Amino acid sequence: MVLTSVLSLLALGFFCAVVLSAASRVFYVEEDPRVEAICDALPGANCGGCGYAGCEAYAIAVITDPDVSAGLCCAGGAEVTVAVSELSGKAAGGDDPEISFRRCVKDEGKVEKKFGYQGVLSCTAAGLLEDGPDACKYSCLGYGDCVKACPFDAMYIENDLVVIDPEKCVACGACINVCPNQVLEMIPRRARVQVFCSTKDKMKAVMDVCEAGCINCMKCVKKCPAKVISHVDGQIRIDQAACLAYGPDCEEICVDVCPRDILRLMCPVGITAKAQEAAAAKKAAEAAQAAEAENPQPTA
Amino acid sequence: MREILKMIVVLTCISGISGFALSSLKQMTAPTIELQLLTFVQGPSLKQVLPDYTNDPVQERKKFTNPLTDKPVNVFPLKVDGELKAVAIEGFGGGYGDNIGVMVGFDLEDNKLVGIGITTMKETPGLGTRIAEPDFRAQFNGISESEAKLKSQGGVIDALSGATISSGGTVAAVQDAGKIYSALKADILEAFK
Amino acid sequence: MAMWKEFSKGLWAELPPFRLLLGLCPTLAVTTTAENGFGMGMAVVFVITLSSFIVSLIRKIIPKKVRIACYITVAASLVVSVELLMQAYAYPLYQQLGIFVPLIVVNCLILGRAEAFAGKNPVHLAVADGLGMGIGFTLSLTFLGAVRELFGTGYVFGVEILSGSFEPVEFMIAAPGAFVALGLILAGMNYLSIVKAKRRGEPAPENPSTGCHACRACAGHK
Amino acid sequence: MEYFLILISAIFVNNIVLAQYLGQCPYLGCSKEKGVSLGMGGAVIFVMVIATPLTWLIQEYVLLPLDLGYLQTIMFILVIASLVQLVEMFLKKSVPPLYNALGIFLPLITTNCAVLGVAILVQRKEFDLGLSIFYSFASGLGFLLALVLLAAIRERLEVTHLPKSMQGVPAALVMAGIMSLSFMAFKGMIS
Repeated sequence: MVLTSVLSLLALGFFCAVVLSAASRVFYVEEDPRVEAICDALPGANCGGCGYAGCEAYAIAVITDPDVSAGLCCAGGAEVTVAVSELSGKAAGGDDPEISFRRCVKDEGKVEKKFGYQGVLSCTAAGLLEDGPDACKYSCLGYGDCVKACPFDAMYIENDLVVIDPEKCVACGACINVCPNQVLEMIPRRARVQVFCSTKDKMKAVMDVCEAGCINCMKCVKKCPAKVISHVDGQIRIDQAACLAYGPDCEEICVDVCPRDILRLMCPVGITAKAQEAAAAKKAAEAAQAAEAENPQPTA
Repeated sequence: MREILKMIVVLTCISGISGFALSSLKQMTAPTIELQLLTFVQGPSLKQVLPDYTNDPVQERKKFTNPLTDKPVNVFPLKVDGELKAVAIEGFGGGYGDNIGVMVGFDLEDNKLVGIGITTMKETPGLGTRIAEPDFRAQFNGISESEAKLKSQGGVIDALSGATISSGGTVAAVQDAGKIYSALKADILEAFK
Repeated sequence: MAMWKEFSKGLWAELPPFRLLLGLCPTLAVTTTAENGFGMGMAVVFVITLSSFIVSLIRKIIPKKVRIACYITVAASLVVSVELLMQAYAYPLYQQLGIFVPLIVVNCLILGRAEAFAGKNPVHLAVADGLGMGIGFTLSLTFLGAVRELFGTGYVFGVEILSGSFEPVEFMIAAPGAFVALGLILAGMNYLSIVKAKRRGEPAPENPSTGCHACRACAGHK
Repeated sequence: MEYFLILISAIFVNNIVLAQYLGQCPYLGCSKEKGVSLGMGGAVIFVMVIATPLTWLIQEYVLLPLDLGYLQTIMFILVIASLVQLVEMFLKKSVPPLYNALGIFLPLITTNCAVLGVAILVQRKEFDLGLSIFYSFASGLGFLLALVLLAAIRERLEVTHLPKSMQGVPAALVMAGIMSLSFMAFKGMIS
């Protein structure tokens, strides 16, 4: 009794192990050694948080698909991101972190509602009806399709507009394509200037519906000394990489020439130039105070 | 190669150890398990077959080999004050859910049914489960095996309305037990006399 | 302290069937009465604690490629032990739980804890984690069983609670009742977290139940 | 006729998910999109149809002759786990298109209790080999049906107004309950 069960289990265990190890030889598939290295770097929990079927699937995707970011592993956090980006040779998350950016300020532009929308609470559904309930058909609809798509809880809706939490956004890009109006764009976190409107309408049509809409006047396109601003597909587009490469020599002339304050200084994302100046001034004052405290005036 | 060897050795060892542990445990628990099985599956149904028996039929059971299937079958003697009243045998019939197990008591004198008790069933609660109720079971008391069929089949048993299948399963189980009884009757008489 | 932390997370923050949505099959199947839920839970406590213990003990000698097979062998041996012990000492319960006793082995809770925790942590933490998760699982199952039993029959643990004019809702102990009861309990837990967050003045948390972790993989796959 | 009855019974009357509560984790986890649910259902059928006859043979020719019935659980799960891994490797090497369609779901299937559940169920029902294979196929179909139906419902639920605390899994569970209720209607079909 004891003997038969020990022997039969022993045999089965042995058989399984032999078959498996033989199979791992016979059916060996040439794999990129980097895949295994990345697998080792990943936590190995197969949690699926990255959107792939497991750590191995994600490792393969990172190696083979140049568009897949190295920073998708939310379980591993920053350490893993660094390791993965090194192993996969991707800068993502390392050199030039990006962030999702909403190209719409319909609240500042006082965009009116064409009609009260009562349908299913989804931007896609709302957008299908008469180009959406907003008077501008390129606005952020605010029903949060991107919020649902965000795997990192980095987005939320405030006053009918989506807000991106810069601390949580890892630039995975999940939100970009779900927006029916293509309001979201991925930009470098250290981008200096960005267009705050995504309209493709002509001058008059924009002026009628929004006070903060881009009228596509082309002043910025013409004035940019680095020629990094272009008019593509009916909207203004800044080649951020080229803009950053050119550096601050242009003194952001595009921001100055914009008649409607559509192009704004970013630095860093979410803080306008003025606020930044104020912060810098405050810092300088604090430094001065500290210096004073350390070296008290002998006369005092 | 080294790694593969390690894989094989580790997995084999773990399986072997678990096999050893489990078989030891099995041997330790085997007698208790059999007793529990009989007490909890067949025990309660014996009470339904003949409510006033005074012996311990589970302890006094005898094992026979069913000549029809070559599987072992338990026969329980039911005694009142030391006198053998009946023997109980379990039969099975296809019910609505799974097989219905029915314990059937046979009077050794005239081969009539003493009563039946349900051992296992997975019938629809409230419908099929009514086969376990005394009203339905009482129909089997004191009839002969050939009468223990549904009325539609030429017997005397009224099917439960809404639970024809469960009723049919019970009857089939009784017939099954009857076959075993007829086949084993000589041996049973021998063993319990 | 560390042990207490690992132990207690299973009791509320990561309460297995409700929060993590792991091990749903037994959760739904055997909770027709509080007693069955409790019995199933105890069997799981036994298996998960010992499997965490053993896996953690031998984690260093297990080759990576066959680790899943090893974990399963360990868990399966324990499950067979439970089967045998249950048959010997709690036969009525064994009958009630039926096929779900052998199925403990594929309860994602057990493999999940072995893979995610016990395979990487020292023995005392692994045991604390397993015990906590197991007890959390037991509590949830007992609770769900009690709710279903109460509304389905008017009894809890075989003691009559609702009587008189109460008409048992047999729906609750049939298959659909399990789904609905669990769904409503989850909704209730979400509601509580939302109310709590509101009281603290925080934004309402996103729906905490995101689906079985092991399977979230397919949910988000492109 | 028997085969037809088993087919109807396994798909509708005793649906493996809705009436027998097996395979709940993938049922709720993989039912967010129709495409995913089809892939998962397909993978389950595939593995079930291979695993059930294999375990049947083990039961018939190893466990029963040696009187080792109590080792059923451990033997079956070892075989299933190894089989799943083997199938994964085989598909990856030999049938890449199939691997791409089903492969990503294979690791999740080891812990899908429906596979082990069916392997044990056919033993408890004492089916013969042919019937076992057929039953496992039919059960797999039932799983696929339940999964795809729930996925279709959940895709619609995504865009409806629901109380915040009901959104997501709670609503899906209640839907599953209603589905299970409607599948109960099939109970009268088979006598």
